[in-house]
Amino acid sequence: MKENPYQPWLATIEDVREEVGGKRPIKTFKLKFQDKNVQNNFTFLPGQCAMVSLLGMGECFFAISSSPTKKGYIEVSVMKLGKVTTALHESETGDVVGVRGPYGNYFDVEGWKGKNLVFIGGGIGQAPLRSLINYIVDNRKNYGKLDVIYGARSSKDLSYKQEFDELEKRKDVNVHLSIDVEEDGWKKFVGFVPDNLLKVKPSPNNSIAITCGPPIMIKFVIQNLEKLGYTEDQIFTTLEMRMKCGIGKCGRCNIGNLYVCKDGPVFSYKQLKNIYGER
Amino acid sequence: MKEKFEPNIIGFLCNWCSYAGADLAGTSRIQYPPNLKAIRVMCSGRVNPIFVINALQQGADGVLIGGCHPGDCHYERGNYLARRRMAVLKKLLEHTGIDPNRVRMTWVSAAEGNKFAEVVKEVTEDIRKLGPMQHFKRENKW
Amino acid sequence: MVDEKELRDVVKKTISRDDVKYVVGYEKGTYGFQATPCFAYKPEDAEKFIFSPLCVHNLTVFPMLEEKPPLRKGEEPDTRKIGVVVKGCDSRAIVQILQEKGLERDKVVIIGIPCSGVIDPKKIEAKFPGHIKKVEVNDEDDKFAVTVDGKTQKIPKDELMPEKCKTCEYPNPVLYDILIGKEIKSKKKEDYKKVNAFEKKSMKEKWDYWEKQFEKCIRCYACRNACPLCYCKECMVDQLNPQWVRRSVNLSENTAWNLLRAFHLAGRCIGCEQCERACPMGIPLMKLNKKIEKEIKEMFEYEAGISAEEKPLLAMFKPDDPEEFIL
Amino acid sequence: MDKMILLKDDLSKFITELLKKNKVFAPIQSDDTILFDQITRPSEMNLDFCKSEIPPKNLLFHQTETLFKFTPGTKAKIESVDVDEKKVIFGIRPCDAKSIAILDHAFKGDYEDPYFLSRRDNTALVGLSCNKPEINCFCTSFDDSPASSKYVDILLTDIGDKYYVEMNNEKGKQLTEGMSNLFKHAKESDAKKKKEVEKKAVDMISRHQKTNGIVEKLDKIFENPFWKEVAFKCVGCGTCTYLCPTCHCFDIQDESTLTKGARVRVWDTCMNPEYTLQASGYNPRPARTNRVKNRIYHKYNYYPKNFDVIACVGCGRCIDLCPVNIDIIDVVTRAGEVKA
Repeated sequence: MKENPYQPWLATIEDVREEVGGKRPIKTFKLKFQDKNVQNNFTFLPGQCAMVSLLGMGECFFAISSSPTKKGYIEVSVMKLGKVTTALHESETGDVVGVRGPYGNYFDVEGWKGKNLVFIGGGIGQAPLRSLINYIVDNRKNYGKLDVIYGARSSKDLSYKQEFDELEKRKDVNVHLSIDVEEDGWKKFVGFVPDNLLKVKPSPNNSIAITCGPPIMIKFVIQNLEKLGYTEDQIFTTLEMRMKCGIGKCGRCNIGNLYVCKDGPVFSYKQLKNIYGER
Repeated sequence: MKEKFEPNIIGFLCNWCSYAGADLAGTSRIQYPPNLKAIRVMCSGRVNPIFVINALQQGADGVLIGGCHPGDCHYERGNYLARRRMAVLKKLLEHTGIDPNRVRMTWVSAAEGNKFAEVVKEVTEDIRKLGPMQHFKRENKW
Repeated sequence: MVDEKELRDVVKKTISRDDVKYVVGYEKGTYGFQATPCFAYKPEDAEKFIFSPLCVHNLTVFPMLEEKPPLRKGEEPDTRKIGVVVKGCDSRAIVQILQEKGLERDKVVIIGIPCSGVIDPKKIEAKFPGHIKKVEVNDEDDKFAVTVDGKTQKIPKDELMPEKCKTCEYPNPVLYDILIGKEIKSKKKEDYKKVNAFEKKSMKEKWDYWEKQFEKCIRCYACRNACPLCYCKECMVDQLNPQWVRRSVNLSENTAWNLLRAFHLAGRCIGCEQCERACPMGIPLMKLNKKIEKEIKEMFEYEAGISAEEKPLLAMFKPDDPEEFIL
Repeated sequence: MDKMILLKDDLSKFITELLKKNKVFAPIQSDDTILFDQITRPSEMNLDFCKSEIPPKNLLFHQTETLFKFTPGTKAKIESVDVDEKKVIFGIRPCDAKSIAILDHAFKGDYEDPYFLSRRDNTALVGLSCNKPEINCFCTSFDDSPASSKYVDILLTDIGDKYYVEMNNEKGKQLTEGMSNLFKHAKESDAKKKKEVEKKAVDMISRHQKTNGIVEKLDKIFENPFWKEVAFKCVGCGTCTYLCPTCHCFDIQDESTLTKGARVRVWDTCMNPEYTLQASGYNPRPARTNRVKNRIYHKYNYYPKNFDVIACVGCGRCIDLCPVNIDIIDVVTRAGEVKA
């Protein structure tokens, strides 16, 4: 039989890190392929996704949240919501998962060389951005000014805290964190991410803005970016849909004639404006 | 030599009566066939016909539902509701050609260890006579 | 024979009310012997409404199908009533839904039509095969007058009626706000002849029969979706955790689905035959439904869809319910 | 392309020959429906039909398909499955054969679907021209004919006491290797007869869909209230999609016990709200309107944009069996007339 894109490779969970606790917990899983050849040949770029499955439970499509500059493993960040993600949250180091990918397109990290970058993330939407931010930071000299705007419901819901602490220490990255509701001891911005964006006011000159988060946040972020003078081809986002195959066959993740899994998940606002369809 | 058929029976036993009855049968060392696999439910009224159909799909040759005697239900009416449900389910099974005797119901109180053993004996023998349930056993793909 | 003008006037009047969102009725279909559900949002829409023996659908399914999208900020839910055109059998579905509190009485306007029998689309298509674009069918006492290509034929009703109409005990709507025309009298009686005949078969014969039927099922769930009483928010076959019925299409899962579907309609099925009509594979689902209907009539003296005040069959009991099967 | 003649009396010999080397699937009667199923004898076939209840796509794209088997747990293992051997689909209608050519696009591409494509490679299509189209047939609306030989390997056309046989390609020739005694070269008069039969069938098709410029038109009316009107009577069952020869959406599920399992793919339907429902509770296609629109758009807009062909072959199954008479001929024709 021909090569089978539906058949995953086996990978072992090397490490589980709890990013966020509470009702909607987020954990980051560090996965290492069992087959060395597979591990070495699995190359991806920030923004790409992988199909991760717990055999017996099902598959889910996740953005790879580790940077391609970190070799030897991949990481996915998972929010506990449905059947598979709940089961994943119950797995431990040493458990085996199936992984196939990488799927989809990626952020144009080559084309963006020399530009200023603004990252606007909310909640679990930070996962694909984390991959990109780490990639950019590891290739810092190729890019201009970096602004990272990130917010969550409360300080407890902010993920990748350690990494943000480290980023904040760096002089060549500006980090702007926010939470939605006031909290004791919180000295940074209080309010929604789009409002924080207006406060930070990143200049549109020679800039690219990349946003990911809940649909409603993306909508207002785009509105505010336009207010700040960003044009439609300066704004990029990554989308999420229910997916089953990851390779543009099963039919459910289409927006117009494009499949989010295969033709996305990274879209420019210009592209999005020109395709119609429910999203 | 052909192996003797040993029926596989799933018992949904109510926590307050039948399960305690089964317990009593055990602690009193009353002998009864080992074919029944007991699943404790809080009340016979909890037994959804889905459970029964699913058990039959997954390889049970028979299903026994045990509840409290009428009037004794811990939740007042659970066993009465179960009785109606099973009456209808048995008729439906019969109509599709599945012997309704594969689905049995009994009232066993916490004090009736003996009765429990008797019921299990009877059900096991009845189902042994019916033979393996092969009408719609689940097809596993592996 | 139903006066379509009267029907249209009533629909017009109903949709003109401020508290009515829309009225659902029938219009001519796009080809052959087809009628199709249609919706009136404004008085003019009433002009396309018809009623003929081709109006086989049970429209009470539509109020139950309404999607309720999450409201935007400041948006008020649309609480207006829905008008439904019903035949005798259809009205029983409404009664049953009301009984189960799936719908509130003041959320529907019931436009009742006395009906002396509809036509089984499969039977009439078999009788008039070929390239029929437009037809006319009228009800004439004990005959249907079928006009095809300008030629009218009178055919005894029994030849074209679906089973449900042959033994229909409720030609008049059980519950209605407005009645079109006059109530009709009928001496038909449900005698469960077919059920009784099938019961006489041996266990093996019965299973051989159903095995063949269930094997055909493609699990499109047309039976469920066409049924006005299958309105669960999440059907048990769509449930993933626990997943009772697997998605695989094979005899085992198909049997589980078909048995559970029939069981979930126990004491609720009002015999409108929509499941069987909608089934693309021609599985005789009513044979299961009718059996249950007969048994609950005998065991519990209960009939679904007659009184909205009664309690649902499986949510109540009598201390002296039959229990000869209990050990 | 070779034109031959096969005497009707020799048909069963032909089938018997085919059966020697292949699994043969042909239309058989089951109750009052016609289905494609494996035959062991020529007499099991029934060729007196217009279209099978379920399109023969299910022979290549199984409704339930095991993708692979596995052992769950920390010692997980994955075991591939093999796809079955050579087969012949005998008696496939030109419209259904076209649908398989359309499905090729979906299953090919950047990622090739090994299950469908392996089967496709191993399957020969022996078509049978349709000489009695039914009321809802409209294949002519896509510039095709009920006797089109474009998408099959061999096409048989009933021209009275014999079949006019068109050997379309190498695959067809290979299939009939060693059967030259059954086939005779066709005469001019036979070709003429086929044309006549074809014309007669085409004339029987009475319904037509206006597909001129539909792709561009749909671009303009996505938000039009017309769709709400169309979709409101939809009850949301999957009949139209399951019985559509070009629908190819599927769901992937794991079926397992604690020790063994298999990943299975099953047909899915975009008419089902769960189809797009996300774990967060958000559904991008929450209402029937969205879903019905997606079905039409997928066939008449997305598919042509991606693969340059309308994903409808005009078999009419969805019209025949829709419980509420949602009529794709009527819907698309009216969509073309809606004011943008």
